[in-house]
Order: sequence, then C-alpha cells, then structure tokens
Amino acid sequence: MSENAITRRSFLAGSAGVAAAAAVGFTSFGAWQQAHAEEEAGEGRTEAVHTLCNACSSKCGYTAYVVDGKLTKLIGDPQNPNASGHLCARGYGYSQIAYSKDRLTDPLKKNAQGRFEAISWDQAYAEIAEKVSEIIEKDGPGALALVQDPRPSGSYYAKRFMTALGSPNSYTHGAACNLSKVSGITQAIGAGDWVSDVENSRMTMFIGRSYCDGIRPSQVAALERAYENGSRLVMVDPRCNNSTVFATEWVPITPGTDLALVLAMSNVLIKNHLYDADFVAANGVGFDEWAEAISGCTPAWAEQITGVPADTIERLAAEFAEAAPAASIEPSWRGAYGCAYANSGETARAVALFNTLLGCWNQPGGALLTSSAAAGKLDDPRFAAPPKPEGTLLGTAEYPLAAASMGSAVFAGEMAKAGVLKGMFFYNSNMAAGYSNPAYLAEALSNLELMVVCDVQMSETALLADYVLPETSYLERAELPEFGGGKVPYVALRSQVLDVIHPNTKSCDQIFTELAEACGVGEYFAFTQEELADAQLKTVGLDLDSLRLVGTVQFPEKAFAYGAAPKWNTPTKKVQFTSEACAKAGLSASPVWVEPQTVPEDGAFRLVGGKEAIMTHTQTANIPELMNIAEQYGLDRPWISAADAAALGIEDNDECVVENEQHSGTSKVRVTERIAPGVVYIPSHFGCSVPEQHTAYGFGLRIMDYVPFHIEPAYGSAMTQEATVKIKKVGA
Amino acid sequence: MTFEPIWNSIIAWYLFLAGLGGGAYVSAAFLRWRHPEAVNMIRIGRVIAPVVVIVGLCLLMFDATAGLHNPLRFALLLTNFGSVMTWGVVFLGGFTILALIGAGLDLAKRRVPLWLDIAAAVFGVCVAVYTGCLLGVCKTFPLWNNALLPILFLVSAMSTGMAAVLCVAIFRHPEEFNRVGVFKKFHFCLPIIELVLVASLLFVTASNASPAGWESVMNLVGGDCALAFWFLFILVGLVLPTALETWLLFFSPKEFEESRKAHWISFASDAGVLVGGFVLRLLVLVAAMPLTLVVPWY
Amino acid sequence: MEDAAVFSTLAQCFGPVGEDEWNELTESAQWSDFLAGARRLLQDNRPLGADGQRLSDLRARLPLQEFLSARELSALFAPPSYQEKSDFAARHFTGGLPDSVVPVESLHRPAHPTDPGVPAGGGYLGDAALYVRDVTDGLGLEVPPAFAACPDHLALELDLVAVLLRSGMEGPALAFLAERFGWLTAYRARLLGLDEDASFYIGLVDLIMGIVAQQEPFEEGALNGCAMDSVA
Amino acid sequence: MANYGMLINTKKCIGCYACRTACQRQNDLLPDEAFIRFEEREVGTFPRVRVEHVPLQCMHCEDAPCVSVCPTGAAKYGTDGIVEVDQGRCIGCLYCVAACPYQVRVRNSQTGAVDKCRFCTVAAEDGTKMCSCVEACLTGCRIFGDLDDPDSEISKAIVETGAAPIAGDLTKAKIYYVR
Repeated sequence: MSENAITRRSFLAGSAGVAAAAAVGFTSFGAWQQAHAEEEAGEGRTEAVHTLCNACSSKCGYTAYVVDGKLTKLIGDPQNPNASGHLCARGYGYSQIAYSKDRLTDPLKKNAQGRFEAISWDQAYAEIAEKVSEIIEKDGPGALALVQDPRPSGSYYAKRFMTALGSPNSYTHGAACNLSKVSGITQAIGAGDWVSDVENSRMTMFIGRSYCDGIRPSQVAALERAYENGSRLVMVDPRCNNSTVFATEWVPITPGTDLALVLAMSNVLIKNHLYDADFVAANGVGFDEWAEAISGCTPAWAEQITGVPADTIERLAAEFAEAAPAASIEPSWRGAYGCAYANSGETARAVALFNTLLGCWNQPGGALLTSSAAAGKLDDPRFAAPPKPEGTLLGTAEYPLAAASMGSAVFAGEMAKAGVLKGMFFYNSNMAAGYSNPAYLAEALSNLELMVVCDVQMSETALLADYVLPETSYLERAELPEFGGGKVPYVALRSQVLDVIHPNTKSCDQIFTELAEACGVGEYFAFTQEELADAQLKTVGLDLDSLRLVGTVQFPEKAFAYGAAPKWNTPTKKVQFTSEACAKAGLSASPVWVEPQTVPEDGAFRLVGGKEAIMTHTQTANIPELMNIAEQYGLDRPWISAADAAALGIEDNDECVVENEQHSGTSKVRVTERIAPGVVYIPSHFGCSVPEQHTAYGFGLRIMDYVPFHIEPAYGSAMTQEATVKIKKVGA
Repeated sequence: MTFEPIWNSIIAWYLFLAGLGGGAYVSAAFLRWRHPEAVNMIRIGRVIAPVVVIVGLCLLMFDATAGLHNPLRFALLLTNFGSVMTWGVVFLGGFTILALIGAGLDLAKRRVPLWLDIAAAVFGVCVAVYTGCLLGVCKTFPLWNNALLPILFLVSAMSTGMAAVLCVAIFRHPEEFNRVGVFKKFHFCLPIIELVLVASLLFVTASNASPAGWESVMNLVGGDCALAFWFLFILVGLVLPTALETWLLFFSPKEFEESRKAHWISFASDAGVLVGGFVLRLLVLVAAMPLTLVVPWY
Repeated sequence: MEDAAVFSTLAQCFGPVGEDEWNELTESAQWSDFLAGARRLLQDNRPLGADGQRLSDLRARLPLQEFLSARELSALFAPPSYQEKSDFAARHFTGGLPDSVVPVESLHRPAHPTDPGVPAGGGYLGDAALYVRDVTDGLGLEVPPAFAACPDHLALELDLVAVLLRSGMEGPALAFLAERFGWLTAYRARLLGLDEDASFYIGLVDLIMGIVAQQEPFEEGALNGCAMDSVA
Repeated sequence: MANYGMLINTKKCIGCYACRTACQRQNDLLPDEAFIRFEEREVGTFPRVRVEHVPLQCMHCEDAPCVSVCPTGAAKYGTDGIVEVDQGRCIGCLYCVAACPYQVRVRNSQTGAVDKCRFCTVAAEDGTKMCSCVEACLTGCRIFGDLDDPDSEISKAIVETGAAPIAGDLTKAKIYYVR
C-alpha cells in the first residue's frame, strides 16, 4: 500500500514538506542535559519582573526572576510596604501553582451523568449567557449572586459584571473571615479597621491574632522591633502561638470569651478613673450608659468565664492605663472575633471602645486610622459605572449590621437552598469547603439552576458547579493596580511574569469581559485591562509603564500624620458607646456580655481553628513544596493539652478519633503544653476532599466538617468556631 | 519530627550475607584444619561463601540508586582510603576473588592450596569485621558507635557461616555432619558469646552521655522493635539454638544424635541462628536513634 | 505501511484531529495497513527505518495476538468513531479532572523501581518538555501553539519520530525513541485506573512499548552515535 | 582564603519555614528535597511555656564526618571552607547521611544522589541578589560571613553573643547558635 497524504500528516508545523527537516541539529537528551546545566549556572537569558504574590490577601510585592521562560528565584520588593523586602513560605511555595499538574486546562461542563467534559469557550459563554437571561427573565437579576475573595482585577471586573447584569448581590468571603470584626468596629467608630502602631507602642495586646503565623512580613518586622524596644506585647490566645517568641506575656483564654476580658478591663479603667475622660467626653456618645451596663463586669466575674486570673486582668488594665496613649488592642483579623462566635461583632465593638478609653486614636504607638490611596474619577465614558441595581444586597434586612462591602455569603448559601437565588458565580473562592459546613453548603449549592466557578484548579466548590472556567495562574496575567493604605498609602502592580502556559486558559479580566459580551452587557467592558490600569494610574500622576518598572510606588504626600483629630463617620459623628443601629438589630445598645452559642458539655472540648505559617485556608494545600512540610512535621495534627491527654490516656502522635454530631474522623494528635486545657485546635487548611488535588487529597481533618451551618445574629458571619468535639484514642 | 531510619532491609541483607559469606569460608578453612576428611562440607563452605557475598554486593548496588543509574561510578569506590567502605570494597573484592578461585578449584576436584584457604579465611574475617566497622564509625548513632559492634558482627558472621554450612550438610552429607564434633562444639559456643556481647552492647549504649543511646535501647527492648528483638533475635536466634545444641551434643545418647530426627532438630537450631543473624542486622539499623534528634541541647 | 507512517498514525490517535482526517484514517483498508505495519515493527529485528525483509514474509510472522490482550486487540481492530474519540479526549485528555490522564511526559516521570514514594509526575514544562522543544526548534520545526504547555505531548513525540525517519535521520530517531518513552509504563497504569474502558489507548501504548522494546538492541549504537555528532 | 560560617539566632526564629522554601526556589530543588530541617522544643509547662524553633542545616564542619566516610570522594572540602558534594561522583550509598551527626543531608528522590546546604549565599557576598536562607529570613536570624576575619559581622556577633555550635565540640561545626 503506498504512502498517502493522511499518514504523512503531522502536527509539527513546517514539516509538510517532511524531507526538509534540517539534518543538522539533533542532540541526545544526555548531551542536552549537560549543556542545559552549564547554561543554567551561567544565568542564561534572565528577566526580572515585578508582581504581587497571590498566596494570601496581603498581596506582597516581589520581583520574579525568569530564566529562559522558567521561573527561578523570587525576592521581596523592599519598597513594597507589605513585603518590606521579604516573602513568607507561602509566597515561595505558591509560585509553583503555575506548573502544577492538577491545573485546569480547558472550560468544563458537567454532563448528564454528572461528570465534567472539556468544552470550547464559545460553547461555555453561549450556554451560560442563555441560562443567565433565562433566570433574569423568570426571577429578575436579584436571583443572581457573586462570591469572591477580592484580588486586584477580580474585585473590579467580577463586581462590575454582576452590577452590569443588574444584581446587587456581590459578596466577598468576609462572612468566613473578618465580617464581624469590620462590622462591629464600624458600629463603634464608623471605620472598619485601624492599624496599631506596634513598633512605637509601649504596650500592645493581640487577641487571637498572631503576626508570626498569619504572616505579613512587614508586620513581623514591626513586632520584632517593638519587642527589641522593650514594648509590652501581650498575646491573648488559647494557643501559645509562634508570636510568643516576640511577646512579653502569653495569656491563655477560654475560646469565645474575649468579650468578657475586654469588658472587665474596661470596667477597671472606668471604675478607677484611669481612662482619658476628656477625650471620651469630647468624642463619645452614650458613655455613661455603657459604663453603667458593664459595671458588673468585674475582673472576678470575668475570671469565671475566661479562665484568666482576676489579678492578671486587673494588672493588664493598669498597665494599659500607664502605657496609654502609646498603647492599643490590635484589631485582629479572623482568629478571635473575625467570624468565629455569636459574640464576635460585639467583641469588636468593645475592643474599639476600649481603645477609645485609652484615648490612643492617632497617637504615636496607639491605634491609627489611616487612609488609603485610590484612583481618581475616570472621565472616559467607557469606564463609567453601570447603573446602580435597584434593591439591596440579599441579607441586608436579616443582618443589618453586616458591612455592605462584604455581605453575608453564608446567607447567600441559605438563599440558594431556599431557591431565592437561582444563579451564582464564584471567583477565587472555595466557599463549599471553607465558609461553613461543607455538607450543608454542598446540598444548598446543588439546588442552583446555574453555578459557574472560575478557578486555577478543581476545588470542592468547582466540583459542585455546572461550568468551570479555567483561569491562568497569577504569574501568567497582569492585573489592575492595587491601591493600598497604611502609614504611607501606596499603589502596587502585578505584571505578567510568564507567558501563558496553558493556551486555553484566560485571565479573569478576559473571562468577565467575554462573559459580559455574551450576556449582552458588553458595553460596560469596552476597554482592555491595560487601558483601565493606565487611566487609573494617570489620575494619581503615574502611568502603567513606569509602575511596571518599579512595582510599587508610595505617596508620601498622603502619609499619615500623628495627632490628627479623627473624624468619626458614624451616624452621630461621635464614637458610639451606644449604637442605635445595634439596638434596632435586636442587640444591646452598648456592648455587654453575650454568651457564645455553644457551651461544651462534660468531656467535650471547645474547637478552635487557626493558621499555620505555610498555608492559606484551603488555597495552598495542593502545593507539593508546602504540603511536604506539613507531612514531614505533622502540622495537620489536632492539638490537645498535655493535661487533657493524660486524663484520656493519649500520648503524642497517637491515632485518635475526633468526633461530634456533625462529623467523625481519625488523625494523629499532637500532645502539647502550648494550648489551654479544654480546647482542641485543628488547623484550617487540610482534609481536602477533591480527588484531583493529588497532593492535598485526603490529608488531615477538615475543621469545617465539625462546624454546623449557623449565622451570627445581626452580623451575618458563619460562626466558624461555635462547635465542640470529643476525642478518644482509636480502640480505646 | 519522627525519625525515619536511613538504611532499610536491603542493607540489612547485605551486611548479613557479607558476614555469612565470610563465616562460611572460615568454616571451610576450619574444617580443613580440624576435620580434613569432611571433604563435602568443606566444598559446601567454599561454594556458599562467594555466592552469598555476590548476592549481597548486588543488593548493595541495587540500593545505591545514583550508582545504579550510572554504573561507571562504582569504579570510584576506591577513591577515599580513609573511608571504611572503601576498605570494605577491597576486602569484599579480595574475598570474592579468592573464594571464587577456591570454590572453582574445589568443584573441579582439584586440590585447593593451603595458602589460598588461609588468605580467603583472613579476608573472610576482615569482611565480617568490616560490616561492624562500617556502622561503628558513625558518631551519629550511639547504638553503632562503639567498639563492641565489629566484634558482635564478627561472632554473628562466624556463627551464621557455620550454621549455613551445617544446614546444607545435614541434607547433602549427613554422614559427614555426624563426624564433625569439634566444629559443632565451636558452633555451639558462638551464640552464647553473642548473647554476652549483645547484653554488653545494650548496657554500653544505654549509659551513653546522650539520651539517644537510651532511646535506641528502649526502642529495642521495649519500643516498637521489642517483639522482633525478644522473640526473633534472642529466643529464636540465640537461646533456642543453644538449648537444642546443648541437649543434642551433651545429653542425648550417641545414636540418637545421629538419627534423622536429631538432624531435623539441628537444622531447626541452625535455621534459628540464621534468622537471628539477619534480625540482628535489621534491628541494629532500624532501632538506632540519632544523636542530635533527641538531645535537648542546653 | 512504512515505519514513519505507523508513528504518524499513532500520533494522530493521541492528538486532536479533524473529523474527516480521522474517518479517512480509520476506514478499514488504511487502518489494517497501519496494524500490519505495527505488527512488522513489533517483530523485525532490524533498526527503525531500514527496509530489511520484504512484504512476502509478512504472513510467516506471529499475529498481533502474541503481543496484545484480547480486549486491547478487539479495541484496536474497531477504532472509536470521531465522536467517541473526541468525547474520550474531552473527559480524560484535559487537565484538572478526577480522571485526567493527559498524555504528557513531564506529568508522568518514570518512578525508580526502588522508590515507590516518588510522586507520579512533576509539573508541566519539566526537563523533558524543554528538551523536546529545543529539539523541535533545532530541526527547524515549530511546536503548535495548542501544545505550548506540553511540547512533550505523546502525539508530538510520536510525530517527531515519524519526521526524523522521513528525513532520513534513523540514528536520532532511534535515540529519541529509546529515551523518550520510558514514562509509558506509569501512563499505562493511569489508563488502567480509569473506571471507563480505555483499552483502545492501552492497546496503542502497548504497541509503542513493544516497538521500543524490539528496537532495544539497536538503540545502544544510536545513542552513542548521535551524542557524538550533536552539533550545537 | 576565607573560611565561611553562619550564625543562627534561634531566639528570633518563629518557625515559619520561609528559609526552607526560599532555598528550594534559589537552588531549584525538588518539593521533598529540603536542605534545612527544624526541631521544635517546648520549654516549661502550661501556662508558663516557651517555644524554641531550631533550624539545622549543613554545618560545613572542618573535620566533616561525611567527607571522611564517603568512599567515592563525592563529599569533599571545597574552597573557602565550604563542604561540597560532587553530584557526578555520588552513588547514593547514603553512608554520609548516616555519618552526619546533625542529620542534615538529604537523598534526591529522582537521582538517588545525596545533596545538602551548599552555603549558596556566598554568592551574595559580591552583591548578587538572592533568595537564600540568609536573605529570606523574616526576622534576620542568620548572619553569614568569614570566620577568619575578626572584624567581619559574624565574628563580632559570635563574640558579642557567645554563640557556640549546637552540639558543642562533637565536630568543628561552623554554624554558631545563639540560644
């Protein structure tokens, strides 16, 4: 049979003529490896590109070095205020996501048998657009929602897409992160957060916040300087976390009772007239009512609840008074009152009020209300915002105190279960595994008519979706400038470091622009990401190319000035010791003691989550570099105190059963002195149930399996630590 | 961080087989000296020696993966004469060659010169001692790092060598087996010496300055290796053979001693010695705890 | 069928191909010719590309049954339709799915026998990928953009062997064959692991591994040969 | 001829593993190939407990047990007091791994050869920007320098803090610990 055209066909372009392959250049693999090794040592064609790390929301700026198209070393940018010249382990490890073998490479659609199949982008866009218009016709745009963990481009494009469709339901991951904290503080001082001037402080207290576990390099450096300057640094935490290396005191506390501690310290300040009376008088409203309400919260009363000795509370309050105003309670993030307990919002309010008693707002070493840089108004009509959707964010009525910028994503889950929400988009969010009880969320989200997930790899949430849109890794895309606040506001830029590795993946700005065009709202996306970025930068006197060269630029002229009298944009324009909104929402006008929802019956332990320095919630578990550390040092193991372990006959590294009504699982446990009795700590990163995350799958316990689905009254958070567990040795 | 042993059973087999090979040839030389008439048993000793050692060497090369990927590198083994392993390669190489010649001549029914037997036996002893020194120089593991280990491995090598020869002899040449009284008496007392050596090794290690010694001994005596140590090594490897041999050699009547049933009992005790020999190497490798891991340095 | 064509056909089985090309390839005459060519390659003891024995002694050869299991054989004799092929590819030749078995060498580095612990594969763009890309550039060819992430895709590697044979570079073809297909054992295990029947592809993988084994004796010469004449 | 060494202040180590992952990026190591290992010690009992993280890596001993036991000469004394492993000679017998009292040599799971900390940060002495363990440490635990030069930063720090090798004179180790 003669040769014919078909069998001579070839994928390699330029070989149609076949015989033309130059007979010259063939080297065997061995020879190539030899040459490749020498060339690599000799620093072949190297480029240095500035980008922002995507391993957590700090978005540290660093310089990536690329040799012949392959990523090599990463060096933190000194001029970036978050990195200050360093990166943490996650930064180095997560950069390898670009080459991960578990990456999504094509758009996927779930077929009738419930299995995913690769489809083309056009088919995906068409079918999604059809479903979206169908839902809008039937139930209006309010039946659509978006949940995302904000990143530079994502927070603009995804939200704009949802607003363009006419839906007000744009949520962030806040309900499982810091929603209660931000909302509670806003009720008290009208701002969602502050920056504690730790390095200049004479005393700073950290409640459930460990700079050395939830790492932002600049904060670790500040903590170290404060420690060396002899500042009094108090870690209030059920766990002796890694920040105790730079702490003068560890105050172990019963989980969920931080509110009692803060109220008791406030009580001591007020009773002994140790607080800044004129500052309170000048800036506060309703102080007397609060003073009266917490008159019973004596240190002795607090000792029963928190387990912290009364004289320690007395002493801490006195030390605060003596150190004021160069002292403050650090705002914390997720650990203690970000979203953990039924009293988290109120705790945040109390902490803000306590700082007010110290009169430390905007004082050196105190709590600084810093402003953030922002892009000016863009007059180019293409960038005009889509009309504001009518109707409010789902959940505003049920959870009036929840900060509108975040919304209660867990309530959105409940609405999906109830059929109010028909279509949901997820970007850079693994809600099904991390926000609340995965079993409940899986059931709720599978009730949706349309579920679209945009991510880099398959996640628990993507497994539930109808359509999965593969995004490029953060190293293969450029994003909008990141305007940030702090002592010196700045703007930082993520430029594209690597060529797109998987040709069929797109960056999020492309995806949401093309989705908008498919859904007929393309007119709000008539620009490229570069054009928008350049326009934004021009409003602050910069441009894209100059920022690309430098990576981060600071605005010294907008720097924070000590002593500036803070403006309280609360309804009363004062620090609200009593909040009318809280009263209307069914809470006490002024923050008083609220019992956490779950009280462990005998033999059960209070469950706390927490961060390991090498992991970011469930996002980095599939990175071999990082997971290998967790495996080698058993960082997935639950912690139990030496006293409790002895009572249960458990030794270090024993295989134990950890169970409650929600879930039961087995794991080796770590018996340690570094945790308060009556408490079990499970790190919040493991127990991945996604088979194609080959490195992460099935390793360790997932803490959220043990937490029932419930929502914090008025604030709308997921109450991620309102759970108790029992532990017993396997076979015991 | 839990400590994972560096070497696994492959290296334990290598040490065991190298020692056994050395012991087998020494047995052959001893038989030639004390029981020259036991020609077949001498041949058995000479044949077992090279075969077992070669198998051990192959296992070693298989485990040294970087060498397996580029076999040329094995030639570099003779670079650093400060290293015990280099001397080991010299002894093993020399011994294998001499043993092969000895076995070849013997199988070809040609007379094996005395000097060859002596040289091979000396190399055999060197190989046996080398396996002990190989571990002995590692300061990291108190269980290894003392003078007793080479002697213990030497005695174990001789004992397992003799046991191997006896085991084969029981089946192939029972009549010769019955007449090698002196050999059997020597073979009888080796496990007892080994018992004493192991006991003193444990005492010396346990009293080591660093708790790593204590941890290693606890691993052996009470830890997760306890079952293997007490049952497989002490009981099956040492105590049982000694008891059986005592009964056979000294208390049982002559004719019973040569009966088929007694042969089976001797075979069982020799097999026990072999099992004990291997388990000794394995336990020493696996139970040893490193110095710096456990040491809470103040 | 000539050796180069056998490899081209194998490449097109694993790579994305148009509907009419696939139908033309798998209509009976063409496909049985491919199987005959493959059968010859499995048994001839002659280096790749050399014509050696003529067609006449084809019959005297052992049938394919000697080399493949019954299931694989029946699958090979009845190649999937274009629709079946693209559906299988949509479910399995794409990344990030529970049963993705993307045929890319860097993802399936051969684990060393004594090292069960070695992870199944590294990531994309491993050394193998960079090597194949450099070799392709060296030959004046170009890796198609769709394969940017995986120049060491099985389709491209098979295609490269075919191209080398067609341009009279038997030595390099043999060397490339010897070096680049060790990972198929690991890949075959992944194919077997699928709960879906992949015997067509397992059969093809067995064919390739059989050919590589058959060419074993000739590979030594080729490997040293081309290492010497590697012109940078 | 310099004689390079390192000082590690474990009082400032927060056990964040940044040095290990940075080293893997700087030297393009496998995910399971770590040149730095960590010991964690709890001092005291609840609630008066203190945690100490101790990073351990090749001490580049002047009387290196690994060099003395390596049969193929792969482990050898390189220039400026840096102990090297010649990847071309190593057969993977793991003798050096057993002989190293600090257990800081690791076997490459792909090639089977053994490798260890290469004091790669020496390249930073002439200003090349690197993400080696010294530069990457968030709290500046490490100082690298020439031990023979009395007024190098490391020599002065050793004198000032009284730093000493982790296991006394077990070997002439060149990493000095402040604890």
